[in-house]
Amino acid sequence: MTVYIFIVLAVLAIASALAMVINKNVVNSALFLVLNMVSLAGIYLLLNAQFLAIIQILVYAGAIMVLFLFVIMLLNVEQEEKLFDKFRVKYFLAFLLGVAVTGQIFYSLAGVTDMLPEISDKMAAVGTVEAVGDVLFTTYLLPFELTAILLTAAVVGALMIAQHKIKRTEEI
Amino acid sequence: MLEIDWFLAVSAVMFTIGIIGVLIRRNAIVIFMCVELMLNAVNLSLVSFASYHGNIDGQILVFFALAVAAAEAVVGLAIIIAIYRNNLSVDVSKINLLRW
Amino acid sequence: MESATALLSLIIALPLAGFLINGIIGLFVESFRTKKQLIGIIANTAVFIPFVIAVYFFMNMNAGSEAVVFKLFTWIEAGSFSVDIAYRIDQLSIMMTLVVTGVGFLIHLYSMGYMADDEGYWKFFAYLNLFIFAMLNLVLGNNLLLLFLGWEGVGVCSYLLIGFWYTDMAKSDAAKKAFIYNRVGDFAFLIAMFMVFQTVGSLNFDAILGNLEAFSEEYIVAIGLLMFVGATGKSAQIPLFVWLPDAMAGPTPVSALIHAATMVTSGIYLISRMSPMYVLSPEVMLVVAVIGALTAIVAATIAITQNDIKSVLAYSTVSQLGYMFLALGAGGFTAAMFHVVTHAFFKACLFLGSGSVIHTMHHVEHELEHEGKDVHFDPQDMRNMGGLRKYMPSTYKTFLISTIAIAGIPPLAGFFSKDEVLAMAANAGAGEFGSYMYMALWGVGIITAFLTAFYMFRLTLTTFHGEFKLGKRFKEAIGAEKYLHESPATMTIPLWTLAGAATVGGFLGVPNFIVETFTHEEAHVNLLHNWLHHVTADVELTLSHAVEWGLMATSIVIAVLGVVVAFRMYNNNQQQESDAAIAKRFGGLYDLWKDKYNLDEVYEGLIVRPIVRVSDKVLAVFDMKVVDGFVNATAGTVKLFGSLFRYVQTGVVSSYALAFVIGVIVILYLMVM
Amino acid sequence: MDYLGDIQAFLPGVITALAGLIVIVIESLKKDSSATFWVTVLSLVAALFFSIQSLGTGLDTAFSGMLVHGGAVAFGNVIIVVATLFCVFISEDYLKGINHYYGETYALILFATTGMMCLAGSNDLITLFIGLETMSICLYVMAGLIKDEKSGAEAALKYFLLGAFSTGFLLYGMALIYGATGTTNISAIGAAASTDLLFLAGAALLLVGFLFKVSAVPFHMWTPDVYQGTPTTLTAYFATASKAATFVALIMVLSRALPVMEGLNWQMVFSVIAILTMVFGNIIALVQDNLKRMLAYSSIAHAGYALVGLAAGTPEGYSAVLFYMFAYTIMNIGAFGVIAYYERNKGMDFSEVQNLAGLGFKKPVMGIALSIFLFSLAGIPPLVGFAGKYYVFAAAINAEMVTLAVIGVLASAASVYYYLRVMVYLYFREEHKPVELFNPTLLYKGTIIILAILTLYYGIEPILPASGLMELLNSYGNLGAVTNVLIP
Repeated sequence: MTVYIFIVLAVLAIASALAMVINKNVVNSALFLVLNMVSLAGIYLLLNAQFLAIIQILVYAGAIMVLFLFVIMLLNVEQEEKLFDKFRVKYFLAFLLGVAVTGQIFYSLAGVTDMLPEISDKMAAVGTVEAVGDVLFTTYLLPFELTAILLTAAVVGALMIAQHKIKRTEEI
Repeated sequence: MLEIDWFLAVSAVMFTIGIIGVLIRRNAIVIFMCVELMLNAVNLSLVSFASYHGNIDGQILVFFALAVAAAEAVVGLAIIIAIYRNNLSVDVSKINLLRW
Repeated sequence: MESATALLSLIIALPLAGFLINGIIGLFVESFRTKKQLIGIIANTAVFIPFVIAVYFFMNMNAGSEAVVFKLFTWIEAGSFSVDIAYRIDQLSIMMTLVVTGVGFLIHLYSMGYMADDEGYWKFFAYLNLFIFAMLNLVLGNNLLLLFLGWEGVGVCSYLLIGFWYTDMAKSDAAKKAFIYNRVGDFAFLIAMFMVFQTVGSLNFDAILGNLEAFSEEYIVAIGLLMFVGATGKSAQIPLFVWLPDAMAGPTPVSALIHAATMVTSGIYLISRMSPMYVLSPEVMLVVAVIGALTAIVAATIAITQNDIKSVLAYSTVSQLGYMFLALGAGGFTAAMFHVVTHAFFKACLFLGSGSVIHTMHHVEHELEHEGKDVHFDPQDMRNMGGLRKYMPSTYKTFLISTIAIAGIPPLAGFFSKDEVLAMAANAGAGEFGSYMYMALWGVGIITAFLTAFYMFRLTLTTFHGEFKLGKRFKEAIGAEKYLHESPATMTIPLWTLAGAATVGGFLGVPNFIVETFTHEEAHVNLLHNWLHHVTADVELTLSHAVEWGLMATSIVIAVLGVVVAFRMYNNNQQQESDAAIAKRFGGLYDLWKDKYNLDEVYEGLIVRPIVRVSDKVLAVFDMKVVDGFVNATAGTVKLFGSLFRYVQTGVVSSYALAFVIGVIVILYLMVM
Repeated sequence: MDYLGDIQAFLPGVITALAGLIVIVIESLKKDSSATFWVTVLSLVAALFFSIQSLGTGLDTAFSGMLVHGGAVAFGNVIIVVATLFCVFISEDYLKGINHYYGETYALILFATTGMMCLAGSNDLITLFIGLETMSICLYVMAGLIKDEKSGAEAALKYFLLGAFSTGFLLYGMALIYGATGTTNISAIGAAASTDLLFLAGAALLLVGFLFKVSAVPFHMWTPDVYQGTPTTLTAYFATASKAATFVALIMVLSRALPVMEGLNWQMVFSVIAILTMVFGNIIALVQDNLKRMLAYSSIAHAGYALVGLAAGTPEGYSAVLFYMFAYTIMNIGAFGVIAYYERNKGMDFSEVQNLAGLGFKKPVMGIALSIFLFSLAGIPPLVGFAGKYYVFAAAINAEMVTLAVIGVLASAASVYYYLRVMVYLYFREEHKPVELFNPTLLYKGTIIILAILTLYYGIEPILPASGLMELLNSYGNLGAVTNVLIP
């Protein structure tokens, strides 16, 4: 049963990723990305990572992508009409490089199965909100606090850049 | 039971699609979405490794990656807005004032 | 030892201090710049005291003294590798120090008069002191790195001083040219240094020359050739000599100090210093000798055709440097150093004399302008001169003495040194060392000796004898003779001192055989040889006395012949007719000489222009201006690549990402595969 | 858990983070108050004080193994804080001068500094990631500070898109390493290091992320564009502090997580990249007329020299790189500082080298300082740049990488050309038209003079036999041992 669920989710994830890249309409692209993220959340559940599955939907699909859509609507971005209207060397080159990278990664992934045969039993207990919360506030305190700084900086920075204010100080 | 290879393979393919997207798309927002796709692909790898190793470090890394992605989204979209204000376009092939 | 170290550091530190004082105060305090007396005294003292100290050191040494190394501090220390700021006083370096500080002082003194009206007086003296500092590092340094620093330092100073009047475009181009041609040589030197370090693990002279067996044969050849390439750059030999004549754009004292007496001889010093290594490889020695002889004759033939007084002297310098390399290649390191010393005397004197003449001619031009006559002429062109001996007796006499000296008429300095050089060449041809090739080189040397005597007297006679020709060439200038005057004492005193040295300097190296023939005992009257033979690895002179007498007689005859021919052709205002006669006689050959063998054009046509043309074509596509400003072969090529590569930077993010992904693939490949 | 001890271990970072928050508060209460500047300076001075205090201490962990402190990390912190402090000094005046003075900039600088210190001291891939991202996000914003001009926004966009792109690779590398070893702790990774393909691929992608940040060829393309579009004094910050932090982190990762062993061939990677970086950086710099672009390519080339030291893979090489970063920081901030000064003058675009003609004598202090910095960048003794290059190349030679060192020396010899070119314009060319240069503020001038003095002083100090600095750096030398830091 899990195998079938996985196949469906995996196909969905890859298909939506592809659709996102080749779609001319930016809004559609964004929606495909949402679909991709939701299917990933499903895969996370298969891997016993419940906490992350929820976060994935809440933060990524829910918050980040809404922000994307909001900006797309705000800027009223034009469609990329010229995409794929004719063959370009660039596309071929990009495809070739992509194949090369995938090939190398696949090559180096060989043999992982023997190393990690199956999902660990411990996982059912480890992936819960409780377990994650526990380590976040003890072992991972420093990165956690630093993330707070990071987010503050991001918000302050975004305000600085996006705000439309031009100041006049005295001329030198 | 599913072997880890399958998860990693899905992740690698998604990562590559992200790369190709960055290379061929010209809309800055879409390029950024492709980057988000790459990050998601990596997250999948991390989660699957964590599950098969049976320790939580990988999941924590994903958690932080999510936070970083959120922060990047905020800043990135702000920058894209600034670009749009200046150029009235988000087509990166037209944004090449600084070069050579 | 303590006090000696202190004294030695004074030798090095004083010129630096002079540079700093004049440079820094001059830069910040504008009122200081006009206190020329003070500036001059500071600069002169900064060179004179080191000279006195050097004399003191010299007095306390004898031919057998071991080299003394003064280590001031460790400069670099990293694992097994350390470089000290250490100076080495031995017979060779003290001799060079005496020349540098002695001749340097005289030229400083001369500059006080020569540059008196120049706005950049303070800058000029600051640079001169800096030059002396760098040159002392070059000759006194105890390791190759320190030598190289000095080497680079003198290059920079030379660059600064050639372009001293940088408002003049041609002069700043000449400075660049000198700089670039020198860099070519420096690269070679740098590589040689690396190879030495790789083999011995040290750059100290003792360590290198004491470990010669550590070098493989190929390394000896390679290092020898690379160092020689370095020397051809600095000492203006074929194929890198074209910068030196252009370098005459600088003020005349600079030409005398840097481009005649000191800097250009540093290549000879380097090879003498490394002589124990050079003698191990006859092939390299032959290369050195051939290049030297070729340079000597090529430059001498060009010198015949020149009309610019400094230009003649410049080619003459190149030619004499060629002699020195011929001597080096023949194993006569002492002979080469001997010629360095005597050449420093008479060539410095000649340059200063020409400076004195140019000074006066400038004055004439200035006064004519004052009269309201619009006359513009080249104050360096000897066709405008003539008859100057009446007006400038001191300059004339000293110039004449030096001319006789360089022409090789006994018993003046040039005769002895040139004779020794030629004797060494013949020795290499006939003796145990070397090959018959050297006999041919000796022949080239003899022809050059004739040419030298000829063109030097052509110069002297045209300039000082006959009558003043300016009035003939420019109507407005009739009667301009009254403005000709002798230069002030600060300029004539150095002239006389140098002329004196040029007269007696030859007795430093009287050949042993002259005495031996009469006493039938082994004689040691060649003071310089006695002095240096511990340091340099001279080849034994094995010629018989009869042959040596013969050689000497030949060179005297040749020199006298040159003088006589020059007198017949140039004594009485016949310069133009005689030049025309020579041109007719030699036809195309003369044109070739006059065009300086077209070397500038060859370089331009072979390297520079094709690069420009190709890059023009390539870059026209991109609508960009090409290689701007500095047009030269090396920088041109590199800049071409730069110009091409910069277009990779398209400004579009996608292409940046493309390069990024290619990088990822490469790194993954390197790591994983 | 010993929170107090942990905080003490990361005290400079904590101080700067808190100061950043205070700056935001002040800024929201009163716009453009001078208090922001002084809070920033005071906090940085305090951070510098505590960093210097921990200079001599040994390497130790804190925050349950998330962080290391002391040792080379302490030295890294000193470089970062010094760079930040000098950049703040020159930014105050400059940003006001170009009408882009925002109090929040200081908050961003302080947050970025915190991130850098976290990055330099990371003992866990997670800390490393967060530190790197904190730094990067602040830098993206700063790159876009001149947001109302096309160039500013463009610089930010390019930096951001490529930065995020490289983050993807960095994270993938971390994922693969985690997959291969089952841990994210750097010391533990070192202990579990193997020549599994998975581990190798992970290491490769991790290095890609780092190489992007230090702008090594071919990941350098963003550098010139970003440096050109960013306000010049902040460019100085980008070029020095962030690079120093990344290099220190790189040293810590290489020396502890990637032991030199058969089949783990990262030294070769660094050799290849170093050669590419030195050659391309210098060659393209030769043809640049814009000073900021020229310095950008020069900074690419300098990253190449530092990579030579890493390629050596020896303790000596690591100490050399630490010193190099220090040297590079001082002279580069100085160079950017003087150029920022010239650029602000009215009348012409003084970031074009041709327009500097004849300005050298006008404000002698600035002219001489720029000459010193450029000579130092060119590696001419006895300035700090020479000492830096010397130690790096010496390390390579001692590690039997002579070719690499020779290429480095040749490349650096070629670089003399474009540094000297600036000097030729400054001193040997006539002015195009008479311009009046304004008088820099005392703070600005003082900063430049201090930097020039440091350039001279540290050119001589490290080569003296009893050099305190080199002794200190050499004592860090053995940070390479994996066992040095206990695995928690």
